[in-house]
Amino acid sequence: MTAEARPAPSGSPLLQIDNLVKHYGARGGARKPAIRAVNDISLTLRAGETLGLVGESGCGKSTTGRCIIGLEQPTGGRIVFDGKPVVHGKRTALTAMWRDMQYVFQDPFASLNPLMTVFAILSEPLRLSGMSAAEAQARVAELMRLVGLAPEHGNRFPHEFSGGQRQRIGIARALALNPKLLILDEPVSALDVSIQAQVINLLEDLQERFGLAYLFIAHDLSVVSHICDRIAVMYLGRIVEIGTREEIFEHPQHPYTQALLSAVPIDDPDLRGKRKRIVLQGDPPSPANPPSGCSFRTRCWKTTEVCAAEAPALEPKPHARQAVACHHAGVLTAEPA
Amino acid sequence: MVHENSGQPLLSVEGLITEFRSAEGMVRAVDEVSYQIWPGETLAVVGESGSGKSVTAMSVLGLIPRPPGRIAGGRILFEGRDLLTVTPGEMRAIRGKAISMIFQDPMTSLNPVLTVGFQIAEAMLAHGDMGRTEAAERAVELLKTVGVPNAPERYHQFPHQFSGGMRQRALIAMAIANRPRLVIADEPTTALDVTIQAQVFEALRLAQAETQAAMVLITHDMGLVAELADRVVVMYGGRVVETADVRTLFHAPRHPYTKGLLASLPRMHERSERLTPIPGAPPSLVNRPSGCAFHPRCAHSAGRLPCRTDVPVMREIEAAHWSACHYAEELRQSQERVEA
Amino acid sequence: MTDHGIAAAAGDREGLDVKVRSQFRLALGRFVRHRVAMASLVILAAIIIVAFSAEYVTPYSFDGMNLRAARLAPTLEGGHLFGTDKLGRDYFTRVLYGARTSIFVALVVALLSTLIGTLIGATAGYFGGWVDDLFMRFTDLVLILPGLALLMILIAFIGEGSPLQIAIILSSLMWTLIARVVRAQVLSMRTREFVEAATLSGASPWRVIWRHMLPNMMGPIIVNATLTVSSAILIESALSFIGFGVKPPTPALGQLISDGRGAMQTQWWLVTFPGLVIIAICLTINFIGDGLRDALDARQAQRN
Amino acid sequence: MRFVFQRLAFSMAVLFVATIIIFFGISAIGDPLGEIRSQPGISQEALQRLIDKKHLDDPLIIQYGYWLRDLVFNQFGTDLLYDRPIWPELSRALGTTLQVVLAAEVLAIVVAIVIGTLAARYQYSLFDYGTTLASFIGYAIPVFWLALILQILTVNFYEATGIRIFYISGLSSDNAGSGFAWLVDRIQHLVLPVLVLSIASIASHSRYVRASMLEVINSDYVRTARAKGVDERTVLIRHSLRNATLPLVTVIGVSIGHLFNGTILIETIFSMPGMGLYFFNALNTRDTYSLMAWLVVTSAVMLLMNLITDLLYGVLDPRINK
Repeated sequence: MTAEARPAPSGSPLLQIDNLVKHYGARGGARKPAIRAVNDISLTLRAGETLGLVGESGCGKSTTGRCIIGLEQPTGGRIVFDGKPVVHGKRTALTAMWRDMQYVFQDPFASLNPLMTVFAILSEPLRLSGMSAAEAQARVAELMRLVGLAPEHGNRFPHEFSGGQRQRIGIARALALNPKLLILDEPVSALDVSIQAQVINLLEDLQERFGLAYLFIAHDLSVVSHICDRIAVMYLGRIVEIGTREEIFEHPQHPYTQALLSAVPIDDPDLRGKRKRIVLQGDPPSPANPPSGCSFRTRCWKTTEVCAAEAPALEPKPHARQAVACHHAGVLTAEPA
Repeated sequence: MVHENSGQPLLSVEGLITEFRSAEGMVRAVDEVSYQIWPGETLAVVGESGSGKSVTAMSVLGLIPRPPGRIAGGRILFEGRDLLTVTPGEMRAIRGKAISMIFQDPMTSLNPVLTVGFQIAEAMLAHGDMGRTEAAERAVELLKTVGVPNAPERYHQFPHQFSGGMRQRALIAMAIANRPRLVIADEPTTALDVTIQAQVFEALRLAQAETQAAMVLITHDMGLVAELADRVVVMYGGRVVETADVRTLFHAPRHPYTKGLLASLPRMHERSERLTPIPGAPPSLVNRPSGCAFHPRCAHSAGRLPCRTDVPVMREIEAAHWSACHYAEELRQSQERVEA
Repeated sequence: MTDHGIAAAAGDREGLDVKVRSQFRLALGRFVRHRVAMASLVILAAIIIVAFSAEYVTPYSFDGMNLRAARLAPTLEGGHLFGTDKLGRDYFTRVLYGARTSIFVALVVALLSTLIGTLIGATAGYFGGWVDDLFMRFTDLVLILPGLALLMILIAFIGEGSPLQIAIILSSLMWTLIARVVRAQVLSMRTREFVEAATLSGASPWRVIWRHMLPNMMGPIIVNATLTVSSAILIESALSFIGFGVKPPTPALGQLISDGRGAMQTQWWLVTFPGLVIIAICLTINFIGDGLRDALDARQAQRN
Repeated sequence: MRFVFQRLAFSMAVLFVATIIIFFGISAIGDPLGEIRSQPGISQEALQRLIDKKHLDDPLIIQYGYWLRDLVFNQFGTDLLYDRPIWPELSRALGTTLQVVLAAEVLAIVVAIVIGTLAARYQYSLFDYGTTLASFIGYAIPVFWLALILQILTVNFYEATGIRIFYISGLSSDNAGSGFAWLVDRIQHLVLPVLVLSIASIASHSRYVRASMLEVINSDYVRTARAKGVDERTVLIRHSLRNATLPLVTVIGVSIGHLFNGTILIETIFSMPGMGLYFFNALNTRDTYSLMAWLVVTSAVMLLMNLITDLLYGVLDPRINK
């Protein structure tokens, strides 16, 4: 199954995010500077599409996902889902939205209540949505089959399942009410490598079958390149580059994207020493104290004066189709200093 | 082949058995594991969680907590001497001097109340070769070697003032302080971000170049193996299932687990096609399947009795390529078909 | 979807020999294996049964005087196991009735403070805001003013009372321990993924607390309730020792020790036995609490 | 420093609110003069003098105002019944109690570190099991009972042998002498109360040290130390001891609070003229003004102790930003 075979995305976006901002500890009078976890992010996601959100730890990708679904209250910005603006802080409105937008958590050992059976876990959203006990029972069996678990195991507790099976349960719970959008927060990074492919395949099958849209949050670029149609690269709370998989992986324009891609070890010993490797200097700055101008300039080999003076806008460049937030965007030519 | 694997191996693990006491009784984490490493080479030990790769390394340095752990059998020959029979004092003299170790989690592997510099210098002081000032000077040099900027100031700082990548560099500096002949790196970059991982690889490469030490690289990341290793040992369920040099292993694996693992990995620059997962989950230590531990997940075993009843032994399928599969010969064909 | 069938089959194979066991059964198994805790449970049960059926256990009444049998030392065959006091009252009987009072007070305190503490701790932890502020400030107050002194002031000005009244007064301060434990648990559990998942499933805050959080913190609650029993016994006996406990003539262990103090040089048993009974009760309870802690430890109950 | 100042200011506010609650509480519940009225032969004029002196006819809020004025400007003013100045006696009592409490806490810390460290180092040994059992018993013993038992044993020993090792009451002998002899006499008086008072703290502190020591011994950084060839003695002393005992600092404040509780019992039993006995007497005579003074001083000491331990922790742990 290739990306082309997927239902063609069309019409108005399912999810639209404008200028999302999330600052922590920003209350007045505090001595500590606010942590700027998410800084002015705009995204759109069409029905049936998979958008990857990649970046290193602390770049704000999970916070973005949590703000969208309402687990965190954004500091600013606007989120429109399925034609309706998302009103944070109003439980009834959020509950209604959660029928159509669900979340899959990273850690399958922490995301299931250890004292509830699988049946109880899966039937909770059904019963709370007003479904009768008999209907719920049938639906739970259906859900378990859907994710490749035997319905007879519904009376078992989470600790009796392996990590991969638990993640299937988490996916089944998210699917319970037939959502349109799943936010997948590092759904495979806590799993053993030989299990990851099972879960990735399952996610692809489900998407094909139900026309789901995915917001796929991850740090593992190979997984992202496999499953995503479009990819947004985040650095220090901002999107630095956004485009299709081909654009990002074959023709990266932002120095950070280039560095990120080149840092991934390739599992082919024949390529050893033949690839250009960019080793960035230093660590990412603290989101509590980001540098002026372009936030990547402290580690970038292309930095000039303009980078410190002016934050680059995320916009399409003449020579590339994707949007890049860099004053010196361009394909990687020379070996970085 | 990078190395002529002749002459005496630097380290030879032979039939090592390490067990842990648990609520369910004695659990065998390492089950008759054998591998060799020759001077100067980089040997990758690959496996998933619970495969016994880390426990083997901890056994080498005598760092298995006892109780609940114990080494129930085998030999660990280092330069001809069995490390399982040396006195605690002799073991201490070897640790950090001839063999040193880099651990997985840089955030917790440094003592929070001692300065980083002192902790590096201590590695030298513990072996009594030099005085305090000399050790301190060399510690600063080592910090420079592994790429820590402002090393003289950094010497006096505490671990919490270091980022994760910097801490891992400090741990590398500590490991090479006494110019060991063998460095064991246990998932040295797993806890770090990709761009920081790349920095730490560089530090590791420089460190190895500086000391000419042999390295055991324990990891689950096949990409890292492809980039760094000379030879590879694949572990599954507490046993070694395949050993080969790195190219042979990637291009012509002779064990269904290795083959399945390589096939299941998503690849960055390839067109996205359906992944080929290994079904099931890795075995728990408590409930290891009979016969070949991999047989419940193995496409090749389907219905074959020996897989369920007999534990396969390591066989040399071709020169310097060992596999523990009853049907290793069949894999060659299928591999060629894929390549064709 | 054929490949799902394969995955399901693999799942089956893996789970074949796993018995369905709930967390509660696992915990019970661990507790029963804890030998010291089991022995303590038996001893404590024996003490409680004997104390609460004192009427049938001893032939003497609590205040039956017999001046001819005054100041008798303890003997096994003489019928006065713990001797007699200066009025010839059987001391074993008096200690039994005293223990009954102490245990009653302690159990009520544990029950009340667990209820109040859980309610306040869960509310403060989940909703934060002014409930949390109020609770935290009250806790600060109890921490900077010695609790025993506060209790004495309360009792002095409200007046000595029945065991139930004393229990209520003790509970008015002792709920803070459980409340702190519950609050901390709720705070840490609020960001646990399964709790967030429950919220996303449409569960109301009340349902999240009641169905998802509380069952998962029963371990610490039960352990601390157990420990509250033993500290309540110690505090109650200390209060009645210095004359701020239950109102005489209701017997209490601390009161017996206090009364026996004047003659302790010659009649050692008057001080010794009530004290040993207090120790026996508290020691067994603490061992049980320790066993429960091991049995309910979530870290052990997780994987495997 | 700013942090310290904020803490201090906040604690003062808590204390201020506490005094209001307690003053109103006590005054509302009981008749402050009840004790005196019940005394036979008390004249109406004497009673009226007391009422005038303490403004007992005025509304409570005014009374509280006068009390506050006395607190700030007159060192707590005078007590209710006998019109004696409060501060001289209270400060003497505080001195006595601080000796006992601090001695008990220091003893508890030292003993606990030794026991806890050895028990963790030799986990599952006879010593470990023995000290664990002992600490469980330590938790379960009522302090007042232990005090009485030790008194019985001391007296019996004295009667049997004629040798006086410890005294069972008071703070000093009348003929204590001076210099070294005075010190020995003081120690002979202090040993029993300090020992009794510290039992529970020894028990809880040693469990605490053992637990954190076990955690440290199994930590990654101790493994790192071993892996570089550091010998076991250095591992224990340099790499474990400080890390394991550091958290103990955080519980000292609360622990001292418990010890103050204990002094109410201990000082009554050992007839020591300290804060505990002072409180006991004030409460028994229902002397609101002595009680309030006691509460303020005790809380102030408690706040100070907590502050000191916080600062101490900041000094000892390099992770705390200064």
